Amino acid sequence: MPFIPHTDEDITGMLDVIGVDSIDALFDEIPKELRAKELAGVPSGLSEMEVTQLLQARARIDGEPTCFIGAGAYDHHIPAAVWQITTRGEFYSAYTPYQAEASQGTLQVLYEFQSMMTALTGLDVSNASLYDGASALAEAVLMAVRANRKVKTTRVLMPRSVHPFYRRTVRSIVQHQGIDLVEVDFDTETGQTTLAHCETAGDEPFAALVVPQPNVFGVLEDVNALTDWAQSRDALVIGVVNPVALALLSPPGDWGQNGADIACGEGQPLGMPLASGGPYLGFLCCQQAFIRQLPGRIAGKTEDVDGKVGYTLTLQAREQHIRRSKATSNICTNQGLLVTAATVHMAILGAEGLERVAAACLANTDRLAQQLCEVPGVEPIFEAPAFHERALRLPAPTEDVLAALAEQDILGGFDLGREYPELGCALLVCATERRTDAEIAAYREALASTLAIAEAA
Amino acid sequence: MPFIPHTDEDITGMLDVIGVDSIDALFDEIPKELRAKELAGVPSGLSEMEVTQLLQARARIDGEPTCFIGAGAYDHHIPAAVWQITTRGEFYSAYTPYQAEASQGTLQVLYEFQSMMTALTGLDVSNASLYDGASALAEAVLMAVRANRKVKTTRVLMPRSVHPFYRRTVRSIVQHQGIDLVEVDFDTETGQTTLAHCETAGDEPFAALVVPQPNVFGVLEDVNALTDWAQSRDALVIGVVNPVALALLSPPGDWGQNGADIACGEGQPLGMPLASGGPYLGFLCCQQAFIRQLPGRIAGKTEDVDGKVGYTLTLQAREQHIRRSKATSNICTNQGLLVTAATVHMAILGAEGLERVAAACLANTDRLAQQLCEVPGVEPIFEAPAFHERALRLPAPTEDVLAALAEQDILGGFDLGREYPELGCALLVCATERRTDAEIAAYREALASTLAIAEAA
Amino acid sequence: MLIHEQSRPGRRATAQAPLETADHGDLPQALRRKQRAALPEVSELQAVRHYTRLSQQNFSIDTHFYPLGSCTMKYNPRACNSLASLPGFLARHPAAPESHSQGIMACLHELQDMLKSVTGMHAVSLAPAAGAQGELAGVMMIRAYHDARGDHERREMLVPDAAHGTNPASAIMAGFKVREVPTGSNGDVDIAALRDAVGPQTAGIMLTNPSTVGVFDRSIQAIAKSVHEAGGLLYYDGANLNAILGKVRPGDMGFDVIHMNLHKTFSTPHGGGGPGAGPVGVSKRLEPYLPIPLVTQGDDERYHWLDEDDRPESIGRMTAFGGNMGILLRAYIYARMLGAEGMRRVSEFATLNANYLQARLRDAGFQLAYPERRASHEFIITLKKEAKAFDVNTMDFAKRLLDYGYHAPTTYFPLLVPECLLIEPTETEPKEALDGFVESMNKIRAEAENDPETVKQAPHSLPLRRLDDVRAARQLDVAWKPAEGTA
Amino acid sequence: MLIHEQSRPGRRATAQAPLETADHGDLPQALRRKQRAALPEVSELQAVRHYTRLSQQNFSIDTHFYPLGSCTMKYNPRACNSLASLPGFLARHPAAPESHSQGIMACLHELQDMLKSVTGMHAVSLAPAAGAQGELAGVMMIRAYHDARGDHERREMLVPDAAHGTNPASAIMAGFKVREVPTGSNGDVDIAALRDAVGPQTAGIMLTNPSTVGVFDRSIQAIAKSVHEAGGLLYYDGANLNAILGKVRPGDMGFDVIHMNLHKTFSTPHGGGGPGAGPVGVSKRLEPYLPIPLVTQGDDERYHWLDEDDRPESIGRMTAFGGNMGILLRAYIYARMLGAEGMRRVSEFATLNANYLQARLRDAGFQLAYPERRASHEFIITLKKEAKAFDVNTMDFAKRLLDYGYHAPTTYFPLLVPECLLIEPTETEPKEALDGFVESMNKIRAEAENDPETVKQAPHSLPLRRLDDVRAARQLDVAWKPAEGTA
Repeated sequence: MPFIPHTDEDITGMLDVIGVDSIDALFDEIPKELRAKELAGVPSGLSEMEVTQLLQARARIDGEPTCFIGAGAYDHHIPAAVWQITTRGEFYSAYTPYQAEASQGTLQVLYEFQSMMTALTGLDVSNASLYDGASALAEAVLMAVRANRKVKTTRVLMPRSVHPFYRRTVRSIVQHQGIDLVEVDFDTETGQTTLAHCETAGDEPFAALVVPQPNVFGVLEDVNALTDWAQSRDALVIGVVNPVALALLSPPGDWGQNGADIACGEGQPLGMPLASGGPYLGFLCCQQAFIRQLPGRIAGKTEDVDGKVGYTLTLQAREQHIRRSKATSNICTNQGLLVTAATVHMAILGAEGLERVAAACLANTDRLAQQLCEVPGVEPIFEAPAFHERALRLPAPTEDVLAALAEQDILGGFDLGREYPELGCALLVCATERRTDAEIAAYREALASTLAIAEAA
Repeated sequence: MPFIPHTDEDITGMLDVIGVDSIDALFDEIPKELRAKELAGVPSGLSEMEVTQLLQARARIDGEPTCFIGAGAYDHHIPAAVWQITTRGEFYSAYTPYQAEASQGTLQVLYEFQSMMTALTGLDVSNASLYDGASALAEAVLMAVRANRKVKTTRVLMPRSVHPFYRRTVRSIVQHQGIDLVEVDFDTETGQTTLAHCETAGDEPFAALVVPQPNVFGVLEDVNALTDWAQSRDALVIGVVNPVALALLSPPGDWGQNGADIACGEGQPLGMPLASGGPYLGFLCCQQAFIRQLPGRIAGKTEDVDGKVGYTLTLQAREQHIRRSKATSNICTNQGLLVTAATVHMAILGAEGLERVAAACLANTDRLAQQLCEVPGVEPIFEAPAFHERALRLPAPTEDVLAALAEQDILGGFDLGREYPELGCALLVCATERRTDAEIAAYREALASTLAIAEAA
Repeated sequence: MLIHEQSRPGRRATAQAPLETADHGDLPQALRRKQRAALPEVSELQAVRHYTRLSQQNFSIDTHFYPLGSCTMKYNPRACNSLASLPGFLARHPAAPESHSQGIMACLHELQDMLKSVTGMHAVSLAPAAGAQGELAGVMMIRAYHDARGDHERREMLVPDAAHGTNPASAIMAGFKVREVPTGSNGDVDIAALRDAVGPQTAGIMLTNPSTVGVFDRSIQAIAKSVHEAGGLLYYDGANLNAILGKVRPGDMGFDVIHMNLHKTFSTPHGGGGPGAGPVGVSKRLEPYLPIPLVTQGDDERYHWLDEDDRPESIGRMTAFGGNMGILLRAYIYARMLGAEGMRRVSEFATLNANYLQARLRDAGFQLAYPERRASHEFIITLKKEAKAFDVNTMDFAKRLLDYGYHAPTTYFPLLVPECLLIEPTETEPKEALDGFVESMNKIRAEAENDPETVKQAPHSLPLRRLDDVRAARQLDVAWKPAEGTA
Repeated sequence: MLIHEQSRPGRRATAQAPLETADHGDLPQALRRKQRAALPEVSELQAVRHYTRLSQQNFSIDTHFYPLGSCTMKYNPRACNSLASLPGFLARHPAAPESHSQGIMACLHELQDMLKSVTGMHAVSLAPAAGAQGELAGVMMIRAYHDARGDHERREMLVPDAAHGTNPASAIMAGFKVREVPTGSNGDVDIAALRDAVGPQTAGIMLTNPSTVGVFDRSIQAIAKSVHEAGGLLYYDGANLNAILGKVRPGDMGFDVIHMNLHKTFSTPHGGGGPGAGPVGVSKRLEPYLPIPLVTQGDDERYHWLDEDDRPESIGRMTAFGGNMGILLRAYIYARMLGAEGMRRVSEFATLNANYLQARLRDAGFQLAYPERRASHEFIITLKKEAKAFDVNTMDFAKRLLDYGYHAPTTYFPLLVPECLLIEPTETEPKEALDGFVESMNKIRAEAENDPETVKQAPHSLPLRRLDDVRAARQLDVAWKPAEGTA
């Protein structure tokens, strides 16, 4: 019996102690008519060897394409040590550290993670993670509405330059909380959200402005101006940031005169494999003043009865298992295992390592964009400075071009036109530090021949 | 500086304490003219990312052929837990347990391994491993000559049905110890080493007879008769055994009237990947009487000052670091990491699991041989019962057939004819429990078409 | 010591970053970081050593019996980890085209099918990232259903008082009011109170069955009838699915929506508190509202994603990229190794272990919360008696258990049972572990009687003694900061 | 508790074996096993839990500073492990054809080249499975060389008294007689004694330089001249190669043969005592005798094996399949990450750490064995003084260090220095680890003076206290056996 240790002798002895004849008798309180007959949709069990062969075949058939897609998930190098440590049984198979004395490993990792995230974002406090960047933004929006004591409104300004999947996730999660998400357009020349666009949201007060940095196009927003503008109108500022980019870019805590109030984002670039989209981790940081509105778990430092330093979950009174329907959020778990990976990743790379990674991504994407734009008909869409993504305009339908590239095992980018029809045939490309010159050249060549064929057709 | 933690401040401070100006000054006792200039053959360092890309490419170019080669290394399923545990830092990066109190993990693993190997071989004691099966046989031969008190001779009977690589390794290692390795031929009908063949070694006494089970052809020797015959002539018997086969086959301790005296073999089938040939592990077991002649490390049970059970290296007086030129062997290390893998592997599979693996290999190889022999011109070479290898005769040169199969990503077996020219175009095939019916059928088909082409040519 | 405290300015012993810093001179000064973030500067060895040693300070399934009620801490098969980590799976970008995704989509599609079968539901979405998100998705679908019918007055969600805190919290997130339904003294929902509670305002009820008090609610059919007749829907909290896997199906009990906690029933890693995965299953009438993306198989046998365009009535997207694929893969692998027969064994042996442990503790004189009931895969004992007699409370027992090498059961939950331990041994523990636990409980009770201070001051054998939670909350310190002027 | 003691008859909770037992009825009864082997019968969880907990009872580099002299316990980069474990490498059968081996052969060929370059030798074989086997191969080549010249009288191998025990043992295995050469009081070989020892019977000399007493032998050129002039060859024991990597090359010092311990200098895992890998390098005149197989590159840029047929004068095959490929791969990966500049840094910082630690201990009043010498990558202190004054010996110091969280240095080796500790910090340890070690040594000396029993009874903080080695040898118990009549 896979995974079940009971011998016949064990079973007999245990049933004796319970005082029943059979295991089946233990289910005698369940109405007979409800008992399941068979599980038609579930095949018979496989041995570990058989399932290994099956999964190896499944993992193989999708090939090993070269990835130039970013759009919220980035193909970074992950130090080998990161997952060798993270998958140690003591991290992998432990649960939420309810018994702090028996969970100091996990608790200290959470505290160190929080410390690292506050260092990266320049804010005072961090929670111990949420599901992913998009759902973290949803929680940030809810939090901002709760936390803003100056204006009582549920309006939140949401630039269209925020990743469309993030905006949809926010909408799904907050839709029944009466939040009014006001979309703000972007400048089609620069790709930036300007103050002028913000002003179109009207004079009514709003609780918060969301500021993506970089935005979905890779373009850098004028975060200082946006922050000052929103705060001058008594709104909070929620930064949506890429943690690797923060190695080079001004942290939310430094934006404008007073810094952003809240920052959130996707932790995947900090040591998580692409893995089809998850599990990743969302992070959420804020100024000290808002800590009691911060959802999710928080580890805090304390002492034991002998005065030795230790760590424990704290401020649990905000959480659903204590506060139930009055909790700051319904969220129960954090992404402990991914937090562990991110913490080890940041410890190994350090600030300088992250900076090198960021600079390499920037340089590679610059080179990629430059080379692709040498292909006739391909041109950059936006002018403003950008981080490690570039929006390009193609002379043929993006979908067709991507399909043709995929046949050559090149994943050419993210189809922006589907989400932003006003941009026409638009493609978002990214080259992380892992993309080599040869791969970039191969992409250029494949794109040139694909477009040549398209033109000829 | 990869792997080196020194900051500039550290370096300055440390040099100050030492009282020199530069690191280079620390090498001032080395004659100037000897100082190396440059390392012309060593390229510049790569980042972990770069070396990852390089090695991934190298690992990829050799393809994923289907393996029907056995011949001493077997493609078994290894439970996922085995290497996840074995590569835990505390096992992976510990050294020889010289400080027993700080090495109970490794020491208890060694003791458990020894216990498992004695259970499998039916002998009293086991060492904590040697390099591989072939070098273990060399040590067994030396040990037998030392241990045999009844006859003082350095003659050892070595059947030709012992794996040729083993025989060569033994010859390399013992060549300067005055050992006389007397080859014993095999019956070309059955593939077995018969008593009649043994008798051809003449009447002179010999110190030991080596008995492979199964032998290199997969054929089962009449171990009981061989053991009794040799022991009746005051020789010791050294079994060379496959540990997975021992799940089904009579263990050396049960051979003949009194059991074999020594057993050795290759531990690779107990959880080690094929990995191009190593690292594997050699095991060496013997009757209690010979323990002081056993080379290699041995862990023993003992107590601490409070009477708590613990483990420690024992009988170190046999070893080179104590006994120097009078040691039982020059061997220093064991194969600790592989011992750990083998121990976890055996613990997870248990005797019944190993038995199932053995039975599946037997059945698969039977099926493979049967199907291949349906191809015109292919026939079994030997009649005797066999374990999980079969020698087949081909109607075309083995080397050419194997090359043609390799082009179809099938590794068709081991070319026996190279080592045993008297067998003609001979091929040794093996199908472990991992080979599927579809793979076996594909081999049959590929062989049929290959031979058809050969015939047509 | 924190990793930060091992940091030295300028230390960098890593091969992990690019060997040189590429030019990034074009970045506008105003948008650049002024000062490097105060991340630790350590060598690779220091990081490896630090986190290896930290890990050793955890209890975990791989090291300890961990009978944490309601959390299903069972063995996480190592094969699930290694196979979900095959390079082909790890390297796939979430926006990769279907042409390069057929392998993983096949796994996801089969997982959807297996989960449908084992829950008796009509359709399944794998999108929610965790149990609580599955709950939210579930109640949002209930709301979407009523709203689509123009039934806008159904704004009340019934929740038993024994429920997980996530239930009321999720209901609130979906815009419902929460109304508590009491639990009867036999552990079943108070059906009379329920009948009083239902009405035209009832959107539905959120139930766990077996419930968090560790018993199977025998009146489930009456509950379903009552709620359905009132026009409400039944929501099944899958937290306790391990207890009935393959034995009873929520769909057959009359539930309209279910979420599953894959890190419980399908043994994906608990990971120190996550990640989870919280697929939802629904009856036919709720199918249009399932969160996206979903995987479907076309007539050409190829797999396709269903997204917003295909499912316009969907409650939408729960995370940016559609779910915790790595966790779903692990659950898939586990499910394939179990097979139908293995799933049934899960609930059988989880129930056997719980009932055995319950009987042994009862025989040892501990008071069961529901002594006349069968245990499901978990059960409750109350230490009220011991607390009163020896002035030693449940938390003291829990901390002392750590000294004996057992992780404590869940304490003080469910809230309605005083001084309670909710104990869930799971099916993967051998009898010896259960016997050892009983022995330790007996010893602790004897200590409580004869030497209560030892129990009240436990733990004694761990790296730290009892931690001060109050201090943590009062003198908040939730992040290390560099000393002034250093970073 | 042993895994065997957790076994229960018939327990088998594994998915790891085939689900059914295939028919094997054709096996002759007389050759079949009568009774199942007494292997443990446990569940997968029990095995995982048992070995995870066992592992935690080890000191290791990943958890502790481990200054074990002569063993070069430095950080084993994790990338080496994961890359050598890529499926393509693990799945390759040793007898796979060259057509399916070009990837790994490229790595091996480049490793041969790098090792040639860094040692200054003419050719390298990767075949020996460990350092001791490399030694054996090395001395066998010396013998083969003399024999090929008909120089059959050269049967004496010179070995310094400070040498590793493997040196004389290997020389004996190769059929030589061993003659010891004394070490001078300054740590260098007594050159006068050496000149007396050489002669027509001299096959060669086995040397480590820097030697096991932790100093670089300044008269190496004189030694080489003396031995060569007598017709002998020089063998270099690579145990201490880490001390001079990229700084001085054995080939340039005049050595004819060298073995390397890849688990030392090239940071492959120590693994609880192995596996090692012991490549050998030789000067041109010894090339024909290198153990096979070797990798060569053809004009077609493809790689080929050289075996017995290609190298008829080879000393032969050292293992069945030609070496510990997985270890060679790890060393290759490490070497590529280091590069030429990184190799030089290895010896520089190993030497810096050793000299710093030596200076600090000297300043703290500990007695150096060779106070007037530079340390190489290791050095010796003698506790003679302390042993006499406090009746506390070196082993007591060693055991007490464990309590302070440091693995003990090598004790009582080399044999010629009384009460000695051979201390090798390696280049991967930060200054703080060295400072902490000094502080602990100071504390232990103070304890030895004021409270000697604490030191003599150490360790106190580990799972076990001091173990009885004598009992282990006298009441030999080297394998668990089932109770009579049970298995």
